[in-house]
Amino acid sequence: MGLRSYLIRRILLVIPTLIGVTLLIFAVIQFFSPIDRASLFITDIKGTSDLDAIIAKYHLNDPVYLQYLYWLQAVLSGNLGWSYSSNMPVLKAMLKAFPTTAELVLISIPVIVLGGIKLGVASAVHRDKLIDHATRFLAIIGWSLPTFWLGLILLAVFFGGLHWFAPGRLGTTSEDFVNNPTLFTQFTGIMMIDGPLNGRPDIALEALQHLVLPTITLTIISIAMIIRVMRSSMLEALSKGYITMARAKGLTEKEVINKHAQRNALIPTITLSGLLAAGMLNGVVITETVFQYKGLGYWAAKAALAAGGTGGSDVPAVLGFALFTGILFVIANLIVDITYAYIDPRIRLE
Amino acid sequence: MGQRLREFKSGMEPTIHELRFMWSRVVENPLSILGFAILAFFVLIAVLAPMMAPPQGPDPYIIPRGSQFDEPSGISATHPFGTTEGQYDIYYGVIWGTRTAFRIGIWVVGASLIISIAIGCISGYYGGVIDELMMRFTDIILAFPGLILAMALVVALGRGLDTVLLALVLVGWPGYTRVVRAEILRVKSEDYVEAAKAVGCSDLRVIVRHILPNSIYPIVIMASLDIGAIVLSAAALSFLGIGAPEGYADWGYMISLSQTWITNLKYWHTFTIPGIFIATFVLGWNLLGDAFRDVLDPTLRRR
Amino acid sequence: MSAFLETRELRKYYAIKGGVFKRKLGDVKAVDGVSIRIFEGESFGLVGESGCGKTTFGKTVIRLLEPTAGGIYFNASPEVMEEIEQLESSNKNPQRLKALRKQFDLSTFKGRKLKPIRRMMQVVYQDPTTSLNPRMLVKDIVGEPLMVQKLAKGVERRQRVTEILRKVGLTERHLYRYPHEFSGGQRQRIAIARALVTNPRFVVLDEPTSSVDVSVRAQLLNLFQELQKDMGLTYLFVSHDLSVVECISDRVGVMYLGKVVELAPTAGLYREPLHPYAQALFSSIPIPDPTKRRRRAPLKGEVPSPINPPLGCRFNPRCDKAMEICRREEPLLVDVEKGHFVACHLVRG
Amino acid sequence: MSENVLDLKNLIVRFYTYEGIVEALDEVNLNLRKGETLGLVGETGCGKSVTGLSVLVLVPPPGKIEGGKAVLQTEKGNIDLLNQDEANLRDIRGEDVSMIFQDPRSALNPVYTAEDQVAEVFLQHRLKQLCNAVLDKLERETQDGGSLKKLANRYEKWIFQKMLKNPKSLSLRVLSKIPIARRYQRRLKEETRKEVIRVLGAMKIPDPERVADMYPHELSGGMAQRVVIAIALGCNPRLLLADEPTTNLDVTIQAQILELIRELREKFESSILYVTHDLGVIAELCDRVAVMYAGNVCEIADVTDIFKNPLHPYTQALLESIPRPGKEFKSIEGEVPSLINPPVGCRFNPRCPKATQLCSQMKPKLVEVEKDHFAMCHLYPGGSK
Repeated sequence: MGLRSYLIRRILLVIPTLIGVTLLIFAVIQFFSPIDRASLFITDIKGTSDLDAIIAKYHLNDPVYLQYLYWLQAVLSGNLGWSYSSNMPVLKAMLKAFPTTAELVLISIPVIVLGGIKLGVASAVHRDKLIDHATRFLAIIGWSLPTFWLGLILLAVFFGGLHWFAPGRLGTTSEDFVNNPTLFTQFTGIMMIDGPLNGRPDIALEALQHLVLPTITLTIISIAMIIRVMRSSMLEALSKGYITMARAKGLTEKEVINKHAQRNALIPTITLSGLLAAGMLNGVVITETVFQYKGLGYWAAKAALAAGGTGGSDVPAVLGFALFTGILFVIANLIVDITYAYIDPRIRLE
Repeated sequence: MGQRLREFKSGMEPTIHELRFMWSRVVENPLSILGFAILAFFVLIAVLAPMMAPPQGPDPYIIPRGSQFDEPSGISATHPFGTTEGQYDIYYGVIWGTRTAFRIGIWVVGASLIISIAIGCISGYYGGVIDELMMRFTDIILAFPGLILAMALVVALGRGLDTVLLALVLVGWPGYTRVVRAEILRVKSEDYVEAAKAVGCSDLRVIVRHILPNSIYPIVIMASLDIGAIVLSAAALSFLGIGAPEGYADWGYMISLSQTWITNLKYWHTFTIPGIFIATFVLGWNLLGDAFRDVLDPTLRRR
Repeated sequence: MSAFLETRELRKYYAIKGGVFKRKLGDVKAVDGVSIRIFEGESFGLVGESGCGKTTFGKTVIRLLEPTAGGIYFNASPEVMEEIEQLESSNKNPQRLKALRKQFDLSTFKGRKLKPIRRMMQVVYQDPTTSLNPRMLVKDIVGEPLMVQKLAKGVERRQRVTEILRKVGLTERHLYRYPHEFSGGQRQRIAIARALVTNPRFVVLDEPTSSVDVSVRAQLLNLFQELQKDMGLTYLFVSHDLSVVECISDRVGVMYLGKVVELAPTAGLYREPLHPYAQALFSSIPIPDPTKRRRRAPLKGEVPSPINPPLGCRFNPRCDKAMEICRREEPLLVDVEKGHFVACHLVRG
Repeated sequence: MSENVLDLKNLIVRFYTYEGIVEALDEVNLNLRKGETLGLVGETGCGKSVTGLSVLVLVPPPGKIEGGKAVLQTEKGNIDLLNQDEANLRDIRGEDVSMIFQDPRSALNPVYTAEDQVAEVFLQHRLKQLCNAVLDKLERETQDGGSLKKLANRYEKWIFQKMLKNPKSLSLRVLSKIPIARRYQRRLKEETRKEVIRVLGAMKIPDPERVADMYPHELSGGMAQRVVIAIALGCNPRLLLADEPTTNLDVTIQAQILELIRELREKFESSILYVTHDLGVIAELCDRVAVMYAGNVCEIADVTDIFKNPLHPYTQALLESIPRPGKEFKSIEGEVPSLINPPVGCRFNPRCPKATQLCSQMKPKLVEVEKDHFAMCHLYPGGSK
């Protein structure tokens, strides 16, 4: 099978997976009574008063498969329900919080990936030496620390103790300034870009300062996986015949490692970076909650606890968020597989 | 009788040889000794909990509290680790929290393993439509970031520690099933499995006698060492406030109580002490897991 | 002489799927119409290079693989075979043919019906390290066929296991040991014991000596010959090692790309192979004698893909004697002299 | 003895494994004369492959070379490979000594094309010649073309002159990372490709241009082995180590590769150490033979002598175990011993039909029994000396 048909197949495979994702969320919805479910279709605050009409309108007493179709139709048209906790439709609330999360994730990923690969390679090359033990110990520590606890400790030391970094996304004054549409245009919603575009580079700097602690937290938690996969696949690559061959050619150790071993070791690392994406999304929820960094994760965690909703939670918000991360993760995995196809020539033949 | 003993002894021999090899590799590494020590320490605490912190109410897992007063109090003779928000005794909480942690880990790993071995065997051995369906189903669950799906499930099923357990099993089994299935597929293509079919063995016999014994041990060991990671997820859910109920002896919940007090270093004990307990507990499992992973990884074996 | 085992146009294809929707793109024609007869008590050698389908053929014959088409007749009388042949060619009485096939053709057998066949037909694999379950005792490995076939229980089973172990050169002491405690040669003996414990009549030996060292190989070959005499076995000896096959087989078939191209009594075939492929194959074996060094033009090119084998004679692209007809028409396997069969347009009976 | 290309003296290699110390090579002695093909024959695990890797000083961990000498004849005189530093060894590997491996598929890196992998040898050992070739070409191009082209030409000339002097200079390393500035690399690639195609063609690969662009998984076993041989012979090494290069190939492909090696041997004038377990291949290809058993070379002689007049009982038994039609199969009693606790004395003594008490007490020495015929056995105490 050629590269092209592999790619087409991989992209087409996204469709059933997405259907599955919606089915699962829909299955979770079935735990609720029709009245509770009705709230998933409300898009404004007035709607809460005439639930019966909504039950009728969305056929919530109909057979399950019909209900799924109606629900899917609503979801596809962007109707994810009404969020009590943020007092606006779920989709709108998520779109509003998304750039904030994107800013955090985009800045953490390069640190995690590049750092993880470098450390993993160093650890494998100097197997059982000091640097290997140190790296592995660091990785295990990072892997064992609860995200929320690490965040709290960092906050206690650098905010409570040293007053270097503050929680939140920006200081209160800047926050007000940024949210005033007459003074500040949010082109992307990402402050590091919007700041300079509005002629206020200091906003970008302030945003960066607030990003330091969350980024450190996310990195320490997520880097362990990259290090361990890179280390073990590097060790495997180094034991292969082509490495002996490369040495027999008279290549320097640096060429042997950087050119021959590393490229092969990257393949399993790339296939596993889907897991990294999942870990990041999980981590984002906790990190944002700890640092009061008001992105998607913070919003969802607050929604899960919102009083007044079903069973003490803002169910539409939580389910909408789960659906959203599911879709995001499916796309992340798609990107991973496509990258993999380009790096490994063998896949093009399968 | 002597014959039986000899049979048993030599029956265990490859296993013993294997275990001895693993043990020697594990012991070589000082970090894994540390892991063992940590876990031994926690097992001891869990066993001795009723003596170290005698329960004061009908449910030993509910932390006793002196008053309803909000502000945490410092270390004192009556509260060796101080109290946290709402006057819950931290010492009592972390001791009984150890039991909670073990309970969560063992339950979730055990249940996920049973499900995954049953499904993985059928799926991997028979293949075809069943396999395709099962794998697509695991795909869907694996298409979500685990913690977020667990969060959604807990919200949907109603909060509480039992729900957290159930949610973690529901989220966790597909991953193990994939591993079990891959192992079954690998062993299935071995010549001795074909030879067993060639002498007329039934499917059940092939699976139970030939495939499982050659594939399952590493999976069980690795899954058991996952307990640390599972406790971490459960703690995260409790920290978010949708896991352990109010006043429950659970490390994650205790840390969530300290959230509002972190800006004042005076209250350091409220988040540091339960945090150290979770971190060391998980560290113990991970240190062991790391050592075993190296030993069990066929590509890195026997240098 | 009547055939003990006869295959008629036996085929085994593996579907290859690919493309966007994993449609079937074609077949790997591993075995593509093989008709041979194996006689009782003989040792039939099957040689060829890797990928020619010899192992697949061996496994399909004893129904470890599901044949795609064709028939496998085991122990059918000459009269029955004659009738089947007639019915097949005349196409007159399909019901009768179907009934006969259901009774004699192993390729129609399924499930329970195969179980007694398993007792009669056994296999010895190439590598005993992978063909013995590492977590079973020798006594269980060798006793398992007796157990699942419900042939013997308790003390009797033990006796039969010990007996067969003695026959293959092991002793009672070895009963309670695991395969990993044995050397390669001994392990292969255990595998042989397992295959022979049910007193089968037909054994497929799939490269049984290629994973052991030269010095041990001879021991095993001797064992095979002894056992054949002792137990009245019929062998299908599959191997790429031509010199071993020469020593152990009565007749030899040469396979190329899923087809038998030449089949003859061993001595005649090795003295004078007739098919150009067989000639090239035999002249490629290095002879362990420095005085007989020869320079030869090795066969050019490589084996084509079994997915789309060349039209006509499958060997034609590599054959330096290929003619026009070789590219068009597939030659039939014909008897050129007293049991020497060749499938080549150059050679006519 | 100056015409020895390679002389191994008392080579000792041990592997430190979990099960124990494997005495893989126990004082191995052998010599390889200029222009000859020496067959190294033995069963699995006798140490024949380790001997090859020791010559390249590439014994994989946990193995260690723990004694002896490996003297290689070079242009700079005889050197002991075992006490060279890494930089010297790198110059020798691929240039003076190179190796063909048993499994060509695992010897080739799956993520690089054949061209990339063959080119590496040239870039490593023939960079000067390549630079000069590029400079020649640039010289010829200066006459015509516009001013921009002339500027580019001058820039490239400057680069390649710099590369001639010091290929690892800082400025080159910096320039190789800058998008437009690094276009000079194309010139080098063109030149290298020419060499690659030439050497692939010499391996009788049909359509070398196409094969050069293929990845290893697209090559058949025989083709992959040709690429590996091309890498090994790229720099005309004086010593070629061939580690069972045809074991994983089919007989007809084996015949092709053997024929190729025979032709190349004459063309490239390399001496070959040919490691194999196949006595047939030995008889067809080799001038002399060294027989190995359990980490020892137990007999060395001319190929006809070995087959006609084997002296060591192991060699005799090995030859008898070759199946011959019509004869009974003869085999060696017992099994190959473990090298963790090898037999004391002569390592063959537990299986030897002619063993005496002495054999299990003292290790025999490799002595010249007849002219140019060495054996390590107590049956021949003094040799003919």
